[in-house]
Amino acid sequence: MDTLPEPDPAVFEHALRVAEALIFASDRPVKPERLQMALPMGTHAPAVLTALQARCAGRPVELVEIAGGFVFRTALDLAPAITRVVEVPRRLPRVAMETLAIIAYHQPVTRPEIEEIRGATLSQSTLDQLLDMSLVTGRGKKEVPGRPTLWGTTPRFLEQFGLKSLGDLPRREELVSVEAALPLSPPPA
Amino acid sequence: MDTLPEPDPAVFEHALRVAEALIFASDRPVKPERLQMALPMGTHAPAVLTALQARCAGRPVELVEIAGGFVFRTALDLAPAITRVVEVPRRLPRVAMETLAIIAYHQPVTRPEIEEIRGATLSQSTLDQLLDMSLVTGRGKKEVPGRPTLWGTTPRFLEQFGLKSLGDLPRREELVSVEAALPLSPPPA
Amino acid sequence: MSEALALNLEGFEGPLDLLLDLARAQKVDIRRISIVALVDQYVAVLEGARAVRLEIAADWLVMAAWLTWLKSRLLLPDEAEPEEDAELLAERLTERLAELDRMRHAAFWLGGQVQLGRDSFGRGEPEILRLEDRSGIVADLPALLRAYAAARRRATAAQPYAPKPRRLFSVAEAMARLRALLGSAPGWTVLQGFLPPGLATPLERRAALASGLIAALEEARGGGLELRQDEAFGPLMIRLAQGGAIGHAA
Repeated sequence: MDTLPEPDPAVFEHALRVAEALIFASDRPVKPERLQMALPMGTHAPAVLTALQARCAGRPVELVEIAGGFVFRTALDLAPAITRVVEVPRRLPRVAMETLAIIAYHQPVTRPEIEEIRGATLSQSTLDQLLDMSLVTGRGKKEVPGRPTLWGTTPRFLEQFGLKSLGDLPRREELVSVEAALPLSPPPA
Repeated sequence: MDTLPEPDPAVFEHALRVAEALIFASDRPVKPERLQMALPMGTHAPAVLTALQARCAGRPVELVEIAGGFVFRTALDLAPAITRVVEVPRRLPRVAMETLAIIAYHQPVTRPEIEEIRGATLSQSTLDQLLDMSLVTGRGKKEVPGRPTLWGTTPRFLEQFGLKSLGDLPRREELVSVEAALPLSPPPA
Repeated sequence: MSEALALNLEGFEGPLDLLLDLARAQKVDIRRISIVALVDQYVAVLEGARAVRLEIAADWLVMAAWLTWLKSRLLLPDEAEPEEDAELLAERLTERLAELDRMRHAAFWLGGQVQLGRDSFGRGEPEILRLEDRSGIVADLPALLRAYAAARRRATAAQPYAPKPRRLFSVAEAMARLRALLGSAPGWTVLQGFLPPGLATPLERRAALASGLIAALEEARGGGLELRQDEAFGPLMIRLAQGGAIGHAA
């Protein structure tokens, strides 16, 4: 390789300024070739980038190479301070909410029983949702053919709905008129 | 006012780092209140911002106050070098600039009112241009027959023209040119 | 010459724009311009434009007509009160021109400001400073209870309609039962004693009582049995007619 002539320090300093501003303003990583177009004559993008990277080391905003180009990124140690965690609580879908309510009132209850009470089939994904959120849990098996799992609510369920105990739930009869109710097992005491 | 206790220099230094990173990473002006949430205990956003502004003076990317918050902007002297590489948005035509000025000074203002001031019909494409650039926005309807939309400027307008607030616009009396001759006097520096 | 004027007219955004330009040419404060001179200049420009092109937009001509009228009013000696104060109208025109002038200066001032994306650049690729925590759920007790009630209502509604079977004791059944039982019951017996067991609801019991009474009356008419009621609303007593044989009457 040829050794490049030493650039004038003032020109090199200006090149550093241009590089910093250009990389800051660019909406994607700046490749050396692109930077070269903006640099003063006699300065070379790779040398400028190396010098800029050294100068920015330890600053709150560092120059990093990504996808073949250069971008400024905030230093990793500052991420916790500047990142705002926003809680975006999800709404339970209607099916999940109804299933949860039925488990709460009829526990321990099997999946076929839930389906019978809702008058609709229960998808595994709905049950998985409730399991993922730790709102329901398995409570052994029912001793009938097929030994289906018995489902019940968790302490997390009580917490979510602000209940001291399951006894705090309003009685079923207060929610559904007796006329409408199908013959079912009694509610929890 | 109470005199604030002098913060620990190391803590203040950390606050400067946090402030620089937060404002650097953000694409819109950071209000002091927002910054305050990220700062370490015992440090105050206004003091940190003043110190940071002083520290960044002369850098290729400077801290400026715009639209009620703080942002980093490239230094003016670097614009020619950057525009060689970065796509420069088109200039607003005279009609659009005049319409924008009328909206800025008369807001909230209806389209017929703008037309009255300009003494000419306002084409939809002019309004569309301003809307496309998010410089103006609808601000409800005027309660007169036909319920025309009331137009006003956006925070983006302040950002585009580097204004802290609408109060930074020259007062109407200052806009009168006594010499009343074209070309107009240059704008204040 | 007139060609240039016509082209000139096209460069203006309406009559007010041209008027402002002419007013500025007077090189005084817009509020002190001579309206009379302004009118003459405007009409002259318009006439020049008309020499080459007849189709001049109506608003230009309306403005010319109005200005000419205004000029004539301003030149009239103040004799009787004119119906509209020409001075006031002239003032209003001046004020409109001044406002347009101000707005044009404002546009010029804005154009001279440091503009984002032209003179100065912002962060091109901002970092995301928001981290969304989606682990929580929105669900409260009222929602849970509503869900339960809704599920139950829907399940109930989904059941196929089946009318409740109502146990009715027909007159024919009552007569058969009377015949079967009366023989084994000596003496007076309360009518209710002959009703079938297992009548759940009051409605079923009253219907059965009515059927029983009609059956008893029918048998009494044939002479098969006797009825007795000692007092109004008292118990109805029945017994096999002396020597009679139930079921053979009628």
